[in-house]
Amino acid sequence: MLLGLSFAVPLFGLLTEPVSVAHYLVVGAILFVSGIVCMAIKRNALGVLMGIELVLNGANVNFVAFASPYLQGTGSRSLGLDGQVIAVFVILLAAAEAAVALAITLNFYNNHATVDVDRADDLKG
Amino acid sequence: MDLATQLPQLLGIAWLLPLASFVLILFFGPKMGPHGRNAAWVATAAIVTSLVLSLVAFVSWLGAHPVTAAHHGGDHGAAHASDHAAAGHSDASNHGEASGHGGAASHDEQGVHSPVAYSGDWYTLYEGGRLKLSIGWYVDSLTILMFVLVTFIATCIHVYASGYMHDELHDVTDHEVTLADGHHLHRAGRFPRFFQALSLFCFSMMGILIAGNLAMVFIFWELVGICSWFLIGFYYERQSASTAANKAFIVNRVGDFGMLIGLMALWGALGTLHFADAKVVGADGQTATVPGLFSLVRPAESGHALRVPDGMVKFAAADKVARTPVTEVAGKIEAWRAEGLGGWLLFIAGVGIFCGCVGKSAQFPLSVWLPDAMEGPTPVSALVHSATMVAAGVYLVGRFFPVLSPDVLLVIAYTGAITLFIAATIALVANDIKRVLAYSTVSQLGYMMLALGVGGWVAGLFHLVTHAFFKSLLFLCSGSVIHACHTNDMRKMGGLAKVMPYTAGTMLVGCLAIIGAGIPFVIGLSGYYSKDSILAQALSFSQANPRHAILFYAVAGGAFLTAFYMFRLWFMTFAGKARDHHIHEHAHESPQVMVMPLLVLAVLAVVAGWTLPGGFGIANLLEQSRPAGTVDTTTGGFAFGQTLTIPAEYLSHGEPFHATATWTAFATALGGVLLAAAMYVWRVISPAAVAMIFRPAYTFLANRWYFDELYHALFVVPAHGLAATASGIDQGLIDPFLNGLAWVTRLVAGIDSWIDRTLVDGLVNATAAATWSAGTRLKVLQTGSLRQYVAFIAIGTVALFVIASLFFRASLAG
Amino acid sequence: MADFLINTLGLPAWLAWSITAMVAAVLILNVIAGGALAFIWAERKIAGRIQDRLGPTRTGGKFGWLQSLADGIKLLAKEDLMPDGADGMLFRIAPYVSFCASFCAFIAFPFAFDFIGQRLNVGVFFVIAVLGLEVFGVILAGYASASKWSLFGAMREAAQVVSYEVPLGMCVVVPVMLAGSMDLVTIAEKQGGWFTSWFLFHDPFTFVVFWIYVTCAIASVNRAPFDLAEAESELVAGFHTEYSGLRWSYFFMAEYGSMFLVSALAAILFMGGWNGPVPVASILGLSEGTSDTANYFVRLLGMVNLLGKATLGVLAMMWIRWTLPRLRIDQVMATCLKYCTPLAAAMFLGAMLWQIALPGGLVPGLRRPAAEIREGWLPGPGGAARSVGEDAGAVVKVGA
Amino acid sequence: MMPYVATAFFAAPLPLAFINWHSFFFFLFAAVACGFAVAVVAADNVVRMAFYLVLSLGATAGLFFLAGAEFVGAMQLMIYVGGTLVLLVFGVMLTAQAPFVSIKGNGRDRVVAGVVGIVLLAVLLQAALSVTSWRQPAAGIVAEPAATPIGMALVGVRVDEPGVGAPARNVRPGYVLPFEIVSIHLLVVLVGAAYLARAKRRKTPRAIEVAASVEPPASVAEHAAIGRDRSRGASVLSGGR
Repeated sequence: MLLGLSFAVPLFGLLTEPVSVAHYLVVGAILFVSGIVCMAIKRNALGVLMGIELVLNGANVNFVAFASPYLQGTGSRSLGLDGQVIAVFVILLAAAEAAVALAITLNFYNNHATVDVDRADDLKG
Repeated sequence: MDLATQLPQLLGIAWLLPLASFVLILFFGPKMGPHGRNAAWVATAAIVTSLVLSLVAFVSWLGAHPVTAAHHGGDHGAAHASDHAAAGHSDASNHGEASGHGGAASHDEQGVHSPVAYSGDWYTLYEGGRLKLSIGWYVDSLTILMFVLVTFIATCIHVYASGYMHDELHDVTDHEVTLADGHHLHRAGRFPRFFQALSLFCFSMMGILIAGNLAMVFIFWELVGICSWFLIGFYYERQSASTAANKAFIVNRVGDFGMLIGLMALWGALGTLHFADAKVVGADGQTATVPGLFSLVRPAESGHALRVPDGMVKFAAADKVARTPVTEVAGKIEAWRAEGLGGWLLFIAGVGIFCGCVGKSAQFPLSVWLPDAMEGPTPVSALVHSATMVAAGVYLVGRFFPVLSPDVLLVIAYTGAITLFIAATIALVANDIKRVLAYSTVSQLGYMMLALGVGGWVAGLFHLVTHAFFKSLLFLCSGSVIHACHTNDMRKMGGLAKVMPYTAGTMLVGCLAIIGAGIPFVIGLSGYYSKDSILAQALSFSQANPRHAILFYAVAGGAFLTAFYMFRLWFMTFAGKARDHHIHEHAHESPQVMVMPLLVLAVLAVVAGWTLPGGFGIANLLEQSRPAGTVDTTTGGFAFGQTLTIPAEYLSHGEPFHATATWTAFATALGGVLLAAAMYVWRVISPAAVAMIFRPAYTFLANRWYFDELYHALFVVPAHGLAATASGIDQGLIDPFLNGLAWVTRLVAGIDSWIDRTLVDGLVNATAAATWSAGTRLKVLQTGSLRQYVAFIAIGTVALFVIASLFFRASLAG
Repeated sequence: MADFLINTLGLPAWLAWSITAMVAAVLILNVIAGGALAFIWAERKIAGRIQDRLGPTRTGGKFGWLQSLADGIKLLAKEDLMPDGADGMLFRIAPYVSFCASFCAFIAFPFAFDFIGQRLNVGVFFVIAVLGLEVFGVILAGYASASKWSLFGAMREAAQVVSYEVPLGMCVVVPVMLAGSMDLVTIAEKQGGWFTSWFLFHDPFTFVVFWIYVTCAIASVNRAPFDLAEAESELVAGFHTEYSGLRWSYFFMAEYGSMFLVSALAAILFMGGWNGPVPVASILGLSEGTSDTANYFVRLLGMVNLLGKATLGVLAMMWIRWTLPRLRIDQVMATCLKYCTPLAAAMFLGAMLWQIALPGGLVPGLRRPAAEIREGWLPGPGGAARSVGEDAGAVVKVGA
Repeated sequence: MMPYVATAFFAAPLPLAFINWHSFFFFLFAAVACGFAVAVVAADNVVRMAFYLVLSLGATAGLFFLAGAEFVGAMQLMIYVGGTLVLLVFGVMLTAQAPFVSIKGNGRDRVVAGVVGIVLLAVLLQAALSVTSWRQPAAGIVAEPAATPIGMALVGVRVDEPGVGAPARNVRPGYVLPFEIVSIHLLVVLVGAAYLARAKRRKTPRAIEVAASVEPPASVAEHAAIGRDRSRGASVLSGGR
C-alpha cells in the first residue's frame, strides 16, 4: 500500500521515508550557493556580510548533518561530537568576524560616506 | 646564663656593631648632618657600645674565673701536687671549670695545666671534603683582654679623631698637592669616609681577635690590611700617601704569601684549621670530638708535650705509607716520628704563619712599610699602626704559640732581635716626630717577638698590652703637637712645654712608661713591669742556651737606645727654647676633646702594669690562658739538628734573673736619659759634633740602613727591566705583525667589495627590476572589485571540481 | 495526555499528537493573553494606589476588573494606521515577530514537573536565546515606522537589551552550574524540599546573583526604570509611536509575556521552581509516583506554586516601575557595563569557589540529601536523556 | 504533480498516518531556510535582506534541533540570530539613508553570478548525492543529548564514544585548547571592534565634501550623534558575544 502510494506520488515518498544526510547536504548546498551569489552581486557591504553569514551557515548545516547519529544510515557511524563542536566554533568565530567586519564597514562609512563596496577600490592596480 | 653561651653572644655583638656603623655610614654618611658631622657620633656610639659589652664580658669572666696570684718558684711542683690533691679532677676538656694554677687553669688527670677557653662555630661558610671554613669563636682571657684593649683605645681615638679631623668638615685645600695648573688641590671634606674606614677597621680587628680558626683569622687579616690601605691613603691625592698605602699593602701581601703556605701545610697535613677541639654530633647521634690544632700538636694523653702530629708524619712519609698496608700504618707512625719525619713540615707551618706576622708587625725584612704609613692621619697612626693592627702579628704568634716548635721560636727570637736593633738605631737620628715614634713602635714590636721567641709568652703579650696604651698615648700627644705646630719636624719645635702643658706632661708620662721607668723592686710605670719580665726571660733563655746569649744583649742595648731616642724626642720638642718663633707663637694647647683621651691614656699607661694585692693584674690574667704544655721547661728541636731549651717562664720571676734584669733595665734606661739630657738640654755634648765624628754611621742610619734603596735595587729595578723588555717585545714584534695582518685584511676586503658591488649587487638589482616590471604589468588584474574576486573564487572552485571529477574519478568514487 | 487520547479514546496517533500540541499551544497562548489582561488591570490599580488614586473603578463591577477587556475590544475595533513612508511589509510583521519570540520561549518552559510543552536539555539556554529575539520585532518596527522617534527608540532598546544579555547570561550560569544541567526541570528538581535548598539560599554569592538577575531581567524586558525605548518625555512613545490598534496590543502582550517569563524563570532558577517553601505534598505523603492522581495533584500544586511566585515577581516589577524615576541612557549602559557585568562575574567565581570549598553547603543538615531526588524521574547526571526521544522518538514510532 | 500533492494532503487520513512527521518538519524548516536564503539574494532593501536572513537562520536552527544537535541549535539562535543579526541590523540602521538602503547592482553582474552559482550548485548537489551511504535513509537511532558531552568536551573530558573521525585510541582529547583560543580570539575581537568603530572626527576631506554636498549640515550633526551611539553600541554588542 505504502509502496504503491510512494510509486504513485513521488513527492509523497519523500514525506514517508525518514530523511538522510543527503537531505541536509542539499539544504547546505543551497544556503552556500545563495551566500556566494549574495556576496557576488550585492554592492552593499552589509549585503556582502550577510552573504558570508549564509555561506558559513551552509557549511554548519553539513557539519551538523555529519555529526548527527540520528541521520546516519544503519552501519555508518556519525562524526560524533567533533562535528557539533566545529559547528559551535564556526558560529562563535562568525560572530567575531561579523563584529569586526561591521566595525570595518562603519569605519569605511565614516571615511567615505558610503557602504558601496565598488567604491572601496583605493588599492586598485 | 653560663659563660659558654654568654661570652660568644656578648663579644659577637660587640664585634658586629662596628660593621653596622660601617654600613650605615657607607650608605647614609653624607646625609648625616652638615658634611656628615654626625657620622662621628654613629661610629663612636658603636665602638662605645662594643667597649661596654666587652667590659661586661670581662667582668663576667672575672666572676667565673677569679684572678689570683700565680704561685711560682721552687714550690711549683708542690703547687701541682696540692692542686691535684685539692681539686682533683675536672674534665680534660677545655670547657672545664677553673681551679688552681693561675687562678683559672684546669688540670687534667696527670695534673697537667691546660687553659680555659670557650670555642664554637656560629656559621659554616663552606664544608666539603676535609675543608671546613666556618665563622667561629675561640674565647679565653687573652681574647677578652684584647677586646677590652682594642675597643678602649679605639674609643679614645674616635673621640680624639672627631676633634682632630674637623678640617674635613668643610672643603679642604690640600697645600701638599699641587695641580698641573699650579694651584693647590681643592676638594670636598671626607669626614664620614674617615669614620667609615675606622669602623670597618675595628670590625676586622675584633674579627681577628675572636676568630676560632686560622681561615677566619686569615680573612680578617686581609680585611685589616685593606682598612690600613684605606686609612694610610686617606689623602690619596698626595703622591707620598698613595705610594705609602700601596707599599704597605704590597709588603703585607709578601708576608701573607708565607702565611698562605703555612695554612696549606697545616690543612694539607692535618685537615683542620680550628684551634680548639670541636664536639660534633654525628649521624649516629652521639657526639664525637674532632681534635683541633692545639690538641693535635700537643695531645692531652702525652701531657700536652709538643710532638709532630700523626697527620704531618704520614704526610711527610707519604711514600712509605704508600708501601705499607693500611692496617699497619697506625703502628708504624711512632717509628717514623722517631726518624724525625714531618718535623720540617711543622717548622714550615710555624714559620709560614710567622711570615704573616712579620708582614703585619713590620718585622725585620718587611719593616719598611710602617714608617711610611705615618702619611696617614695621626689618629690612624695611633690606633692602627701602633696599638692594634701591628699588634695583631704579635697576638697571632701568641695565639698560635702551642703549635710553634722550639726552632720556629728561635727564628722568631732572632727576627725580633734584629728588628729591635735596626729600628732603634734608625730612631736615633730621625727628625720627624712621627717617624721617631714609628721606629720606636717597630723596635717595641721586636721586643715582643723576641720575648715570645725566648718562651716569654706572658711577657710578650703583657708588653703588647702595656705598649698599646703608652704608644697610642705617645702618638696622640705627637698628633696634638703637630696639630699645634702644623709641622712634623722636631728641629722647628722646642720649648712647647709652656704653651701646651697637658700635652707635654702626658707625653712625658708616655716616654717614662716606654723606657720602663720605676723605682726598682718598689713600683713603676706599666713599661717597667713588662720590660723587666722580657729582660728576665731573655736572660734565663741565654743562660739555658749559651750560644744564643746575644739575644739578651740585644734586649739590653735596645733598652738603652729606647731611653735615648725617646727623651731626645721629648727634649727637642718641649724642653729648651723655641727654635722657630713663628711656629712657637701660633702653637696652642689642643681642644678639650683631644686632651681628654690623653689624660685617660696617661693614667692607664701608668697603672696598666700593676698587680693589685690579691693578685689581680694583667699578667696573672694572661697566665690563665697560658697554652697547655708551656708551663714547664721544654727542650727539643726538629729542624736544625740542635736541641733548644725553652726555659719555663716562672723561672725568670725568681732569683737570680729577676734582680739582674731589673738592675740592667734601670741602668740602661737611666744611661739613655742622661745621655739625651746631656746632648739636648745641658748641651754638654753637641749632637752636630757627634754626627760629624760618626759621619758614615750617621748617614747610614739617616738613610735607614738603605733598606728602601736595597729593595729598590733588588726588586723594583729588575721588575722595571722585565717590564721594559716585555713592552719592547710587544712593540717591536707583535705590533708590526698585527699591523701587517690588518693591511692584508684590508686588501682582501677591497677585492671583496669590488666583487660585491659589481656582481652581487648587479644580480640583485636585475632581479628587482624584473620583479618591478612584472608587477607593473600584473597590477591591472587587481581590479579592487570585491564582488569580482568572489566570483573568481566560485569559478575556481567549480573548475577544481570539474577537473577533479574528470581526471581523478577513481579516487573520488565514494 | 497523548497516551490518554490514544489508549482510551482510540484516536489515531497523529491526531492524538496534533490535538495535544494544539491544546498545549492554546493553553500557553491563554496564559499569555489572559495574563496580559490581568496584569494590565493589576498595573492600573497598583499605579493608582501608589499614586494615591483609585485606578479603574467602574467597568465591570466595583473593581473595574473588566477594564482591560474593554480596552481590548476597543483596540480590536480601532482603525490601524500606517505612515506613508513606512516599509509596509516590515511594519506589519514587526509586532508578530515580537510576540512570537516571547511566545516561543514558553515552549520549553515547565510549569510543573512535566507540565511542559517540549522538554529540552538546553532549556535555560533556549529560553534566554528566544527571549533575545524579541528585540527584532522592536528594531524592525522602529525602522519600518520611518520616524526618528521610533528609530531612536529601537536603537536604544537594541543596545540596551543586547548589552544586558551579558550579565543576565552570567547570572543564569550560576544556578546551571549548581544544578549541573541546563534543563529547567532538572534545575527545579534539584531545589526540592524545604526552602533552605533553594539556590537563592545556597550561598551568599547566589543570593547576590539573584538581585543582579532581577536588575538585568527588568532591563532586558525594558521595564521602568530602564524603559528608555519608550521614554515619552524624549521620544514620543519610542518604537511603537506609529502603532495603534491590534498590532500595538501585540507589542503590549509581548512585553507582559516576557515580564511573566523572566519572573517565572527567576522562580525556577533561584526560588525552587514549583517546590514550595514547605514540602506540603511529601508531608501529606503524596510524593510523585504513588499514583496518577497523586502525581496530577502534586503537579497542579506545583504549578499554582510557580505561577504564584511569577505573579509576585511581576507585581514587584510594577511596584518598581511606579516607584523609581527613569535612568538616562548613559546611566543605563554604565549600570550594565560598570556594575552588573563585573559584579556578576565576581559572584560567578565566588559561587564556583564556594562549591569547591563547601560541597555539602554551610550547614550540611539543611541541604536535601541527593538520594531523595527522584533519580527515576530524572535523567542521568546533567541533562534530560529522553528529550530527543520525546521530540523525535514518538514521531519515529509512528513513521517506522 | 499538483493533483498528486492534493491527493497526498486531502485524501482520507489513511495516507496521513504514514507520514513521517520528522521528515515533514524537516521539509518545513528546509523550505523556510532555503526559500528565505534565496529571498536574501533576491531582495534589494538591506533591512528586508536582514529580516529574511533572520528567518533563514532561525529555520536552520530548527534543522539543527531536528538533527539532535540541541546545543548547536540554541547556540545558533542565541549568537547568530540573536547576536550577529542584531549586529547586522545595527549596521543597517546606522547606514540606512535613502541612497544606501537599496543599491542596485547592474544586470551583467547578476547574470554572471547567477550562472556561476547555478553551476556551483550543480557541482555541489552532484557531490552530495554521489555517495550512496549518505543517501540511505536514517536508521533513526535516538542520540544521547549532546549538551553535557559538549560541555564536558569543551573542558577537556570526552564522555561520548569517539566518532569516525577519531581513530579508536584510548586517550580521547577534549577541546580545551580550541576553546581557550576561541575565547582569547573573542576578547581580541571585542577590543579590536571597539577600536575600529569608535567615533572619531572625520578628517578625510573627501568625506567632508561628500557630507557637505549630499546631506544638509543638520544631518551631519545627527551623524555625529549616531556615531556616538554607534561606538557605544558596537562595543557593547561585540562585548556581548
